[in-house]
Amino acid sequence: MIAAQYPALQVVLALLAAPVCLILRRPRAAWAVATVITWISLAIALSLLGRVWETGVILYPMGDWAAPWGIEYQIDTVNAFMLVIVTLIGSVVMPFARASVEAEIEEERIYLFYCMYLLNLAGLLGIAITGDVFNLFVFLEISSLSSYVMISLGRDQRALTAAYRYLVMGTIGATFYIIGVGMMYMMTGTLNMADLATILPAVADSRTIQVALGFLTVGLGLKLALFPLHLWLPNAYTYAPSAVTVFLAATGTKVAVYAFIRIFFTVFGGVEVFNAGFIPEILAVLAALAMIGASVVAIYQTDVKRLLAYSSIAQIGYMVLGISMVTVTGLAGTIVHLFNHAIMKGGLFMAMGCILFKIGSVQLDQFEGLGKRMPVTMAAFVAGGFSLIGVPLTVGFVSKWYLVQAALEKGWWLAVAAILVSSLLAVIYIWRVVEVAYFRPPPKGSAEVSEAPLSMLVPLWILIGASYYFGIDATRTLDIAFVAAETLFGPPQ
Amino acid sequence: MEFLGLLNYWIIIVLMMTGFYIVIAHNNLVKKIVGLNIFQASVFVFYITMAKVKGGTAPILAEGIEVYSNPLPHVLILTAIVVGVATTALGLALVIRIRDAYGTIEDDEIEARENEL
Amino acid sequence: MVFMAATSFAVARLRNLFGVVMLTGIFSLMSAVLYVVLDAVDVAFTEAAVGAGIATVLMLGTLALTTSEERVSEAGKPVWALALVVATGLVLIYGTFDMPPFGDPYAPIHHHVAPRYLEKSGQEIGLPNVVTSVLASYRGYDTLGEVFVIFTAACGVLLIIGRPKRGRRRTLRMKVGEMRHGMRQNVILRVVSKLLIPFILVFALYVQWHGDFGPGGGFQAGIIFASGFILYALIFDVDTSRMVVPSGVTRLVLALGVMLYTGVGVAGLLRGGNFLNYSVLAEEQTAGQHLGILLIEFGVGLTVAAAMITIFYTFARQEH
Amino acid sequence: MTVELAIILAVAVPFAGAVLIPLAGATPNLRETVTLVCAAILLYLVSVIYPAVAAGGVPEVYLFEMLPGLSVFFLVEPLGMIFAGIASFLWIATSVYSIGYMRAHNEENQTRFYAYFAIALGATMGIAFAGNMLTLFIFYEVLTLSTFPLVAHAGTEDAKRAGRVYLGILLGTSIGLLLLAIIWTWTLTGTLDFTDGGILAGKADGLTVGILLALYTFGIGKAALMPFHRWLPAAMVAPTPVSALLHAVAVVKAGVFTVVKVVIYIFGIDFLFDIGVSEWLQYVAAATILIASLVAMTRDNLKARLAYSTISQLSYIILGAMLVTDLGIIGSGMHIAMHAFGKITLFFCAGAFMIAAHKTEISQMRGIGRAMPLTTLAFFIGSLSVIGLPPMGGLWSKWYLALGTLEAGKLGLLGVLMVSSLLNVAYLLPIPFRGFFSSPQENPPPESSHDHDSEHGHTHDHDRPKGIKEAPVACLIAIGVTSAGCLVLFFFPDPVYELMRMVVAP
Repeated sequence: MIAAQYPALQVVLALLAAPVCLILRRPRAAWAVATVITWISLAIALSLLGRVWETGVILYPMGDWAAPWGIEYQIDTVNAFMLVIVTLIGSVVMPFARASVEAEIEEERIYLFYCMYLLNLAGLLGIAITGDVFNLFVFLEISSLSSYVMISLGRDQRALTAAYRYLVMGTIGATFYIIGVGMMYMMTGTLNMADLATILPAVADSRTIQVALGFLTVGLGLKLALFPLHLWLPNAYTYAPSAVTVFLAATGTKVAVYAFIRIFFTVFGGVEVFNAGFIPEILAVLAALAMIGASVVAIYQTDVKRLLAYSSIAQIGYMVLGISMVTVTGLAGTIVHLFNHAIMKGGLFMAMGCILFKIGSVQLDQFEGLGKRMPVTMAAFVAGGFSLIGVPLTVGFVSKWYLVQAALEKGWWLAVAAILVSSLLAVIYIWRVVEVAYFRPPPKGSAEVSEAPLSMLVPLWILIGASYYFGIDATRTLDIAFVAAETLFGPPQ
Repeated sequence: MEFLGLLNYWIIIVLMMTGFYIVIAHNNLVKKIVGLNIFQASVFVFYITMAKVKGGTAPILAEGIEVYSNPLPHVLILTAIVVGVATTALGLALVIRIRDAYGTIEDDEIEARENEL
Repeated sequence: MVFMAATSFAVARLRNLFGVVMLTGIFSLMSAVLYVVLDAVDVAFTEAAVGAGIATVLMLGTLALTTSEERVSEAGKPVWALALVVATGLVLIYGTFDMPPFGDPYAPIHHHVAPRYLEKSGQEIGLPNVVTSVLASYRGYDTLGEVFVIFTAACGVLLIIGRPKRGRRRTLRMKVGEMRHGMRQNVILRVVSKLLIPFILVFALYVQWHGDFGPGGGFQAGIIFASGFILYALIFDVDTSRMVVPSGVTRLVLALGVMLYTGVGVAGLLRGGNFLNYSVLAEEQTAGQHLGILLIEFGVGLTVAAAMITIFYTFARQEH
Repeated sequence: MTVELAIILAVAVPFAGAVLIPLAGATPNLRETVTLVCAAILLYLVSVIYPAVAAGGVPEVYLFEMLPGLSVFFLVEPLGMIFAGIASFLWIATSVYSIGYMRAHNEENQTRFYAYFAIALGATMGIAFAGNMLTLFIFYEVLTLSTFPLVAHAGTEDAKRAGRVYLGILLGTSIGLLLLAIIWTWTLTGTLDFTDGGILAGKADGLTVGILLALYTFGIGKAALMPFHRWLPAAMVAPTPVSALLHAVAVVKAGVFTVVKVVIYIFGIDFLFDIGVSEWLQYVAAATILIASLVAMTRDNLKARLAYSTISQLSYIILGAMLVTDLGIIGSGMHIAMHAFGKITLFFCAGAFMIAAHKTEISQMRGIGRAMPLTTLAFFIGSLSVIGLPPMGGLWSKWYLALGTLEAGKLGLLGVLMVSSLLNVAYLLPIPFRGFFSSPQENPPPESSHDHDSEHGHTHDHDRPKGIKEAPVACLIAIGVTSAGCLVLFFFPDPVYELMRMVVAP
């Protein structure tokens, strides 16, 4: 009985928990509430994925008002998978967050921080689960506003300007999105995705819809940090508190990528904009530029968190490249990379969190001898770095495999080259860190071995372990990704 | 005829772009927020404009009235307005903190100061 | 509308930020008028209260804390920005060519989803104000999201600038205090406002409960209610007004408001409907809808009022 | 014990060793016992597998499905059997040698050294037994990464720079070219299994096959085909046992082994021969043979000379594979074995010269044979084998390679082989000759590197060779075993030959 209500509970539980945190006003209590809620959400997400897998699309009309009059949740394999990604990262971050947040945020603000965290989680879940383009905007704003706030809590004063710039760019993006939605609504009279998908083909030739598509692309492009709309990202990731960086890097942009896929393939699926227009080519070129350009920039960073942030931009390039191929394989590659990148980048940023916790800085020159001083953390970093490079047995290898395969099937040789060159660049930027950490002696007077607390190391290794587990046996994730990709190409449901 | 029918939209577009210009071209952080406000407000006008039906009235049901304007955009914009003010509040709060930390709210001066860090 | 365009250009040109903010307020008021012309009375109401009221107050507060003059940048106006804006504008204008003309009753938006609201909401919800029906019931979930947005903003403001370090407190209060000196002298102002504030609050309550029938509802009510307090704080004293409503209480109300809304949704869920299904709340569908809408509107009102007051207080307590 | 279990254990044991070694790191004796025990078990396991393969069986072990439709599994065919046999046998020899060498040299981080060494061996076994290209690629990369800490072992600026070159070229070629080739093959054929007769026949046109072949051959950077050979001399900064086992046997042979395997089981000899796209690669290999030999002559540093010699010898194997004739392939496979024994002997000796006499430059080694007669004799034996003179095993492989060129009708290539053998003579034999017949007084007067040496240990009075003693016993044992191996393989090359014959004529 209650299982039928899971779609609503998926989002509502986190929403409901946020004011509870506000009332509790005690850091530990707020943390406990947030932890329990994220874990329950994960359980719900998994069970939803299981149900979708067995029985197909789940529809959940809010307030029992049938779509398109009411707002309806539509859960297919794609967003069920997204829900799992978001809640999975959310639940792993929680145990990690306790010590990390206490070290980085003033005590009397911590309960509010968890309140924000839950809202952010709910916002992301709301984006992923909804079948209504305007509802998507509302939840996009919940998640965006809370992420601006969380980013601004970084210790460095640059966190403030990073948050401000993100706010301005994010709001521009949201407004562009809203303009696009308005134009679509104008031509179709509906906001429901499935409904839009059936009506749009009839009016697809109108200039209004073309412009709408352009605005949606730019708006979401800003949110997912598509090159050259990525300018907000490096500072935001660099100066945000560790736990926030982990969570946002692993989920925030991923959900935006999901929204992008959703708009293009479900809403505009019947229109086949991709097969006619020049949009795929433009996207592919931007993606390739991101993959190469951001990787090159990453090589020259001296702040390791920032280095990883640029690497994220490059990885988003991979995802967009997969989208731009408009083939099942490409899209499956993107979807599986959403998951894979979430766990490996989450793990890497967690390693940064551990180092920040102990050393107080993630400047490269602070890494000297860290291989000896924090062996467990650094081993995790190296292991995660392998995944970023795409060494076999890691998830990074799996995604790369399918993206290259998709590019080969399509005959896009330059895309193949871009993927491979980008992984080689990853070798360089990862190796710079490894060399400093392992082949330079620790600075004099530093403590022998001082590791981060277990509550941080265990989540770290869970993510790193997952990035190997799903790299060694990728059949499950890939099955899901392929079914998801086929769903997106299938007739609109 | 069609030309006149679109004139409204064009003015709105001019409004939007003015707001957009203020956001991206101005250095002052508060003014950027003002720009965002104008940008968003013009989008709201755009929605409300499309909801209008000639000869219609406000969508409050009453006897004897046949033609109403479309209520859905109104609802959407109610939501959007609140979202807008929420963003404004947050943005301004950040501006205050930035002013505390950097002593200025001009973007280029802040950037100069950041480069020194 | 042309006036609005003129105003926005003026905003772009003007360097004095106080002026800019005032113009923005005027801009909002004008758009509110425009909304009335375009039959969107509810929106007009909100825009007037939010755009011309709260947003302006917040901006003035920020300016008081930062600076009121925009520095003239020595570098020439960025050409790229202008080019980008013009290009975007042209793209948009290109997009308008296939739009249905203004007010066209045959436009698709008036024929797909909307008619049902106009035709059936009378029976299904039982409220004359279709906007309220759609807002609170058909798309009640959006509104829930919206309430959470404002909740997020309030918590966010608290988190970003809340609780300044004790001790060194040369706050906006002083600014307000200076104003207050001016204002206190003005007996008329004080007497009028003292008379006015109760009316504002009563009006807010009226808007709250009347939203089902005429224009109005939780948002507008909440904002007006908050305005009453803000006015009180401006004219008398922030601290005095804090005594009337301590911050702990506002926070509690803030949380309770959103929880009330969500709770109503969950109640629907527990009684066998889907989330936010009010029909199952009572024996009869319309009665249930009525009850549900009443409750959630109350929740919205609580949250919005508490959020606005929280945000204002937090701004007001800042140091200079 | 079943063969299947033995296969799994053969890969697992070294990895288990890598886990145990750090645990035993506190007590060197225990640590080295662990290494030796692992090596012994490994050899035993391989000996369990051998009869099954020699009897014509192809034991297979399925592990798990990694990507949908693409599994990781082991499959032992004769070529892999040869490679596994050599690697496992030489690991014992090298372990014994390392104990003497590392202790005499007072190396730091010995635990790390032994642990990564074990991982590298495990990866080598994985490559040898890989049942498809994916499995092979996984272990190929593991091998690259696990040998990096060994190359950069010293941690000096030089070592780090060498490590960068090493990793850059090996990862660069494998990710940039090899992986692409693998995925492309997968896209074309839908399988990556090593199959008799290849999997590409009929699936791709001539041009595609040509590009693929180039991608594979150059992508397998471990084969050190020019222009991707730079990593091998760079890797010589590693401790000598690493150079000996890994950079004369495991790593480089993994490279050429993969090339041969790809030619036989991915492309298929007949298919490739018919299409004839491998011809230009024969010339690339021939050029590599000659150029590397010439470069070797100019190197005074013994290890560097040996490294270039290795590059040259590896290209023999590639050349044999690219001939795509039965005899050429047989020659390739045998050369993997023969060269392994010869070259490891040479490296062992080079290491012995270094730890016992602190001599790294050839010009300093006049008369060294009087002080270190056994080592110098072994060096002589190894040299003969590498050159391909009787009574050493190296003769056979060169013989079949030469036959292969004749079979393919490429007299020019035969000429290359001959010239190269002469060059081998010219750069290898002078070393033992001078060692025995020149007197130390003819050594050039003290030079910079000489001074440098003397700083290391004043206890050794190495101006007079009489002060030099033979290398540690452990080293000598290892040297004796491998040089004896060179001889034995001359008289009993049959097992290797038979296995290779099974490869080309299943």
